Amino acid sequence: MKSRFCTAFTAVLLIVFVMSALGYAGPVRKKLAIQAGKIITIAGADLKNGVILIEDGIIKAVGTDVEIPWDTFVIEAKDKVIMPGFVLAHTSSGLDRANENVPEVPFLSTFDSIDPISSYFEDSLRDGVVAMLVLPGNNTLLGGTGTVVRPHGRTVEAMLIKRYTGLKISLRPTRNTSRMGHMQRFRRYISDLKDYLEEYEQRKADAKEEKKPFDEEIDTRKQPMVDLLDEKLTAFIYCDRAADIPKAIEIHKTHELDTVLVLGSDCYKAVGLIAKSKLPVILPPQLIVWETNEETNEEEMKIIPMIFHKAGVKFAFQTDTSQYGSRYLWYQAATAVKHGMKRTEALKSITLYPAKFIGVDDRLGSIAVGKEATLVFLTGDPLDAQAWVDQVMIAGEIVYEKAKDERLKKLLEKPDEIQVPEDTD
Amino acid sequence: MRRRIFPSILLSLSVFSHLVVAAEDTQSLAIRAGRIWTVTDGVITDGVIIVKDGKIHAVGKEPDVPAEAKILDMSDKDVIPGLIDAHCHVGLSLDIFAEIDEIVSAVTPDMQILDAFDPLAEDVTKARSSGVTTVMLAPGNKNPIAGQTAIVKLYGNKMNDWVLKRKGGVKLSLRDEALMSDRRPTSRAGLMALLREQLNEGKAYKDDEYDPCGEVLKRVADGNVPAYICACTVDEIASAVTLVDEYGLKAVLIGAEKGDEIADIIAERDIPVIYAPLLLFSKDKDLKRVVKLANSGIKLAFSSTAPKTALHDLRTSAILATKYGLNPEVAIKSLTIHAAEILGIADRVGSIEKGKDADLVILNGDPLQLTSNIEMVIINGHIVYKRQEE
Amino acid sequence: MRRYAILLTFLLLVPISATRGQADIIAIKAGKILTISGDPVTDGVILVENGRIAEIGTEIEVPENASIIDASQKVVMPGLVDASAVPPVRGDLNEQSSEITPALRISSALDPQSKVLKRIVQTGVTTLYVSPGWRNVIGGLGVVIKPTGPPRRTQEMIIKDDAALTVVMGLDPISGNRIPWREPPTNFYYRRPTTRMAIIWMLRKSLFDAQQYATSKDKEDPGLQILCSALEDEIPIRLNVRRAINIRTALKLAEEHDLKLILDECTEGYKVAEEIAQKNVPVVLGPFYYYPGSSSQYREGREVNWNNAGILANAGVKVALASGAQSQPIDLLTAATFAVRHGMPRDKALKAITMTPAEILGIADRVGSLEKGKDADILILSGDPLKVTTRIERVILNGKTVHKTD
Amino acid sequence: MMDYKRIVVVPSLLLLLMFTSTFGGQDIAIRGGNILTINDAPIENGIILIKDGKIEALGQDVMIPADVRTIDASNKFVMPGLIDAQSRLFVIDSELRESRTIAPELNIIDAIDPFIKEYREVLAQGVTVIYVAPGSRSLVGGRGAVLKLNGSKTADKMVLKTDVAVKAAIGVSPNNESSSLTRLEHYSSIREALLETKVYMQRKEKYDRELAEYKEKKAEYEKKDGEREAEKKEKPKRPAKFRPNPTYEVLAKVIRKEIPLQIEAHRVSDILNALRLADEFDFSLILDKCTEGYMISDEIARRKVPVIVGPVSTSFVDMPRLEYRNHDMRNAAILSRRRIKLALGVSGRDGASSKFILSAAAMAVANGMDKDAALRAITLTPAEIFGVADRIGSLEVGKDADIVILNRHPLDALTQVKTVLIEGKVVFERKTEQ
Repeated sequence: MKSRFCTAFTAVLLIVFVMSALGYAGPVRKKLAIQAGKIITIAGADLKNGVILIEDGIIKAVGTDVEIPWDTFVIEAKDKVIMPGFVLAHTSSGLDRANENVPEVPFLSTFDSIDPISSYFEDSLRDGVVAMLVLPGNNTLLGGTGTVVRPHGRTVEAMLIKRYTGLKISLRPTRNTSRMGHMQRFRRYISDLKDYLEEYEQRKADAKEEKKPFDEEIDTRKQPMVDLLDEKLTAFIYCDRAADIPKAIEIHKTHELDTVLVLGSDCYKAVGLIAKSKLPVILPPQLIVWETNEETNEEEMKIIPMIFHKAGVKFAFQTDTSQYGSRYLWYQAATAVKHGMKRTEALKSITLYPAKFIGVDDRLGSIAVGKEATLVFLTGDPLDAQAWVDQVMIAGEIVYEKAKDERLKKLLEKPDEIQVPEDTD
Repeated sequence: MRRRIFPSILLSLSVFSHLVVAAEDTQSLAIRAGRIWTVTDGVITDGVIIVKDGKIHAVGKEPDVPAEAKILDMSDKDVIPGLIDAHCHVGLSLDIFAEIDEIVSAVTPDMQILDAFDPLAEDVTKARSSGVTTVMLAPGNKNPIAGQTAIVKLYGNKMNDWVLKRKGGVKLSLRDEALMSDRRPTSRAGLMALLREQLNEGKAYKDDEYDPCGEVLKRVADGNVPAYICACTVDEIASAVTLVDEYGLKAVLIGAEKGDEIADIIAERDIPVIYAPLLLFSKDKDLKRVVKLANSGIKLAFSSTAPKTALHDLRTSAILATKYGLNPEVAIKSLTIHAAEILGIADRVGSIEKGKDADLVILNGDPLQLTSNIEMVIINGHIVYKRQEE
Repeated sequence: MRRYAILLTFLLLVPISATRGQADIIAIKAGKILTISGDPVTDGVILVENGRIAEIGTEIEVPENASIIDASQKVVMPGLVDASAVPPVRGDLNEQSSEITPALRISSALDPQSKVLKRIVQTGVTTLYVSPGWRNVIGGLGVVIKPTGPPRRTQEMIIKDDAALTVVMGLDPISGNRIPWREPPTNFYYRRPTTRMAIIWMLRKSLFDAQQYATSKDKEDPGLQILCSALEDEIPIRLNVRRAINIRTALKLAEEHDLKLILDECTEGYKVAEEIAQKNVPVVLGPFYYYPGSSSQYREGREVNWNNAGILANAGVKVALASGAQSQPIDLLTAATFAVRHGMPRDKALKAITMTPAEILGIADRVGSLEKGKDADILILSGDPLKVTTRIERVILNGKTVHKTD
Repeated sequence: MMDYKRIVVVPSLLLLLMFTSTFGGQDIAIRGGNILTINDAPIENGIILIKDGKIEALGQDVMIPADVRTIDASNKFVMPGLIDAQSRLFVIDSELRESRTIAPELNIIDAIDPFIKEYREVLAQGVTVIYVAPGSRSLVGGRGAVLKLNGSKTADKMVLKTDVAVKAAIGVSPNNESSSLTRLEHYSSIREALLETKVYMQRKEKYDRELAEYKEKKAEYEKKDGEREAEKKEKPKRPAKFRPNPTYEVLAKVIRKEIPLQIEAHRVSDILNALRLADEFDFSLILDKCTEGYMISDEIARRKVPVIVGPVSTSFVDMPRLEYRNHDMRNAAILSRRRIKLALGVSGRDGASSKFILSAAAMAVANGMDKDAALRAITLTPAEIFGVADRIGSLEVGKDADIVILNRHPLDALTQVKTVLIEGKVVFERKTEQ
């Protein structure tokens, strides 16, 4: 009896603590129901006039004929379209510096580098992104491990969804190194690592033999690579050009890694190899590239998502903040749909698939019973440029409202009249 | 004008007086050849060429052979006229690229390339074994208005034997090389503005106040002197054509690598082309371009642009072109008579005809075969090269 | 001379299109026609003859020999007009050797084989304005071209030469200039302007020189001649400005010299929208969308408003949206789509990529809307042009299909 | 017009499909050609029978089985696929820039970009095999590989042989500057590396010995351990771990003559330095470029060193660099007459230049090389030098069916490659006249 009380008490305390850590002062209701005009579930068919029941931030029921219990707080969203929040499978923004200038630094973690007050996160939330894997940049051979965060919270701990996720391997040679030298460096690292592990095991065996205690731990600087080889970490292999694809696949096969390919804009040429390897793929932010046809001398538009879609490859989109439309995940999906991709597949590529690639699909990526209630409320169809993200809900809690977005207001509305001094001459 | 030429003649003469003629000097030659490629009048099999006083005295199956003539028996060999390299930089010193571009000023029409030519240079001697007997020397591409070209032979006793034309024309460059970051012009539009400005000045030039640049520019702008315009890409060639239209220049295109794309426009205006060396290219697409250019009715000459490619590979350019579809007859004419016509020296060289200079090349096979070897080269009736077995 | 050249081009073009045109009359059966100049037409027909629109409307008899393009499920609109496009020019756009280069004609540097042209036509642009670079205070003359077909001579692409004189009041002309500090100036980069005030001083001085020249004319100077025609309003001035303070200066200068002005880029135009409207000065917006907080593309004009186009248009300013000559280009339909997202009225956004730029460039008699007698520059779209998911299926330029998706 | 095109295009596509699916790798007979076998006398009006990608039979009186696809080569010339021994195909120069000077452990395979399309044009000129090596920026630049132009999208599947040779360069200056000091430095740096390798090899040998000893002792110790627990002898100590060094591992192979050292040297002094190194360390040497080799042909001939000569003409290279100052087009002819094993390379401006290999051979002939020797220098000899003569280089029973069919003699300027086979598959067929 007492212990039960104790647990309940600690649970309440914990909730209070977590809530305060999240830094959101608004009331958190245990039981919620959303009456939506349209629900894009991703998991199944779209629902018109559906209801989502939420308890403790977890979806309890979804459907058109769901009964709403009496003690539930109802959110009216009959003029809105509701869908799972967007997931970004690969970004190096929001970091102080994305790349270390030493080529082999697998022991670094973006967790230590994420800048919570970077406007990048604020913008991402505004654009409907609810989870993102922040990885080191593409300029280091073994760049370090990544962190899955939600773009909401004042400290990295508050933003954290999953630590120690994915390790970046970049096959693009660094300056003053040839492509041969770059690959050689990778092989050298692996063989040195294996030597080290062998010696380590030897020492362990020796200690056991001599019945001495053995408390030496694996070098923390090497730990991530060891975990990578043990498939405890996913390798995010960045391929700069198509010629890197066979190498990435070879690395994947020889070391039996859990691999996701991060592609450069040239890699579409190796689509056959990628399709055959059945590896998950993250497309480059630039979805359309131009290629000169050698014979006709014409400029041909290559639509990268279509090339991969036709080959049956499952992929996730990336964004580029410096670009015009491609800073939005929905715009990326809409571009693919424009050129013939199936709508449902395109929507999955910005929700469920990226969630799967970064290992959070048990919580995010679709609207289904048991998943986290992390949703975006849109004023229209997600692929229409005239639709806005009206609200964002993370785990049952509204964290963004367009109506209260002062920054957006400043960006869109006419400023107050400025007093101009009279010209006297 | 004349008083300006005089000192340079003196200078040149002093150089030539040191020239030691190594080759044997004969007054008359009778060359019995297996095949004579007259170029202008078909191929004569088993014919004879009579050379007298450095000129071709007679060509035919059985002309009268003078008693004093030395007989060369080449009855299993082919004889062609000396080849003409319509654009190159031989005899200008080893560190060539310092010698051909006066880059301090962008406009140097009064510079003469002949003033930098060294007839005793090693590469001139070597060049004779290539079968090339006449070359057009030109300044480089780094000045929009680079200077005056010269047409010279690669051998001679006297000054007059060497120089066919002291002032062959003015070379203009529309290449990117003519743009520099710290000299006017820096942009393509600026380059065109500069050329227009200069040509306008040339048109407006009056004789009352002597200006060497102005005088040359006037002759170019009036179309009295050929303008050799170096232009390779389509936009460069299009700009060149614009200038030709606006000012009525007497133009010859140098390079014209992508000229085939607007071949009809070039052909319409009868602008001849001195084509870039084919060995500069490696893609089939580029190697085929010259064929389309020739098929559009444009008069072609080849160039080695030595030392960019070797002078020996002037012939290789023509042979490669035939491999990619150029008519062999056009190929051999482009190496000889067409080049002579473009450079305005067809009265002296370019074919084996009575009265022309005795510039002859003797090969051991078809001139349009890479495997054929040059056995002997005769310039102005002098045997200047003879192949030796090592 | 140049006028004749253009005329000659026309004369050359007409017989070519005429001989070809007689054989083929094209009839486009359209589900919806956005004429831009008038109301949309549903289930209409456009007849194209000799590269021009011969007939447009709902009840039109289609000649028997006409080849028919079936677009009955599609939306048809005029080809887009880009009032400030990426120049199809190789190398440096700026003549760096002097700050004042009015005699520079970008038309003489056009590369007919440029990939830019082949690409831009696939994004629906059928007419574009090309300007010299922005590194000079007075940069030179721009040109309006059509991206016609395979590599031809540039003259054949030009539809209006000497279309405007590029003048820059932004900070670009300063970049690269140096102050002779302790050592004597070694090249032409040691020069004015190195400050904003010097830029405007140089501009004023040039205008003064031109006025002097107009009265005396002792020695012919092509540069000053062009400035004179700008002063006489024969050539409009395309003035690149970003900050509000500069826009005010520009308006004042225009008033002083009675100049015909077009404002370029105009990043902070929204702050002085009324003043611009009052002076009746049209505006060509470059990449109006620029995110504060991301790495800066410009040193100036950081205070961006996403709805710049909407605010200006609502104030009554004639606004054209352009792909942005000097920075990361965007395609025009996307630009209009986002302008509407950020608050620009729909009809004004569509006009801002067709008719308005045509008017600003002075070629509204030929392009910019679907009307009888105008050039047959037509786009066939899979749906509403202002949707991201809509695709351009066919681009017709001068009555010829130049791009088609399958 | 459109329809007409489609009518033509579709069946030809189908045909192409049929070719690749039904005939690919199947048995093929080539009939009626003038077969230049290279290793033997030419066979007039001969027949080649191909089975499973290999040459099954060859001669005038070979029976052609009934169900075999026959290629008619009457009035044509049939010869083995050509080899460019100095190719730059499939590599991008900027990606070969390595800051380290001694880097033999690098492998050119890592720099191969199989997506470069230019190989098709090279293949269309009859080149079926190329040798690519790292550039001359580093003194010891890495290992080269022999590749087949079989259109594969991964480098591994193109490889005929890797670790063919370790590429080194003496006296080649990247900035076209040359002084005797740098030349000396090049030579002594390579020599130093080889000397260090010898020390390394000794150390490794010592370690191996110690390890073996240790294992022996340990086994003994453990045996004793089982017998008498009380009388524990001192436990043997494991020797300190020896870390293999990849740089020296590769150079050790050179010293053990497992991999030849290919040295690029242009001028007489550099060539002599290369020969001196080979004398001192007794490795198998391949001389590359060898521009001034004709001046000291006797020295080279005496040591029986194979040579890869190229470019035949300086026009093939971008700038007439200082190294080519005494370039002579008769170089190949003079060296081949000294019975030096000689291969010709194009050594051109870029990857596509490899297509000029026949032109290069023809130029060598014009400058005095024997016709047969020239053809051998672009087929069998390079195969021998690179150690792949058991697979390619000549038309012999049992070798790969890499075959080129031409309409004229290969050294004729107007010759056109009609058909190219790689391992019995038709990989190129010319439809129209060029």
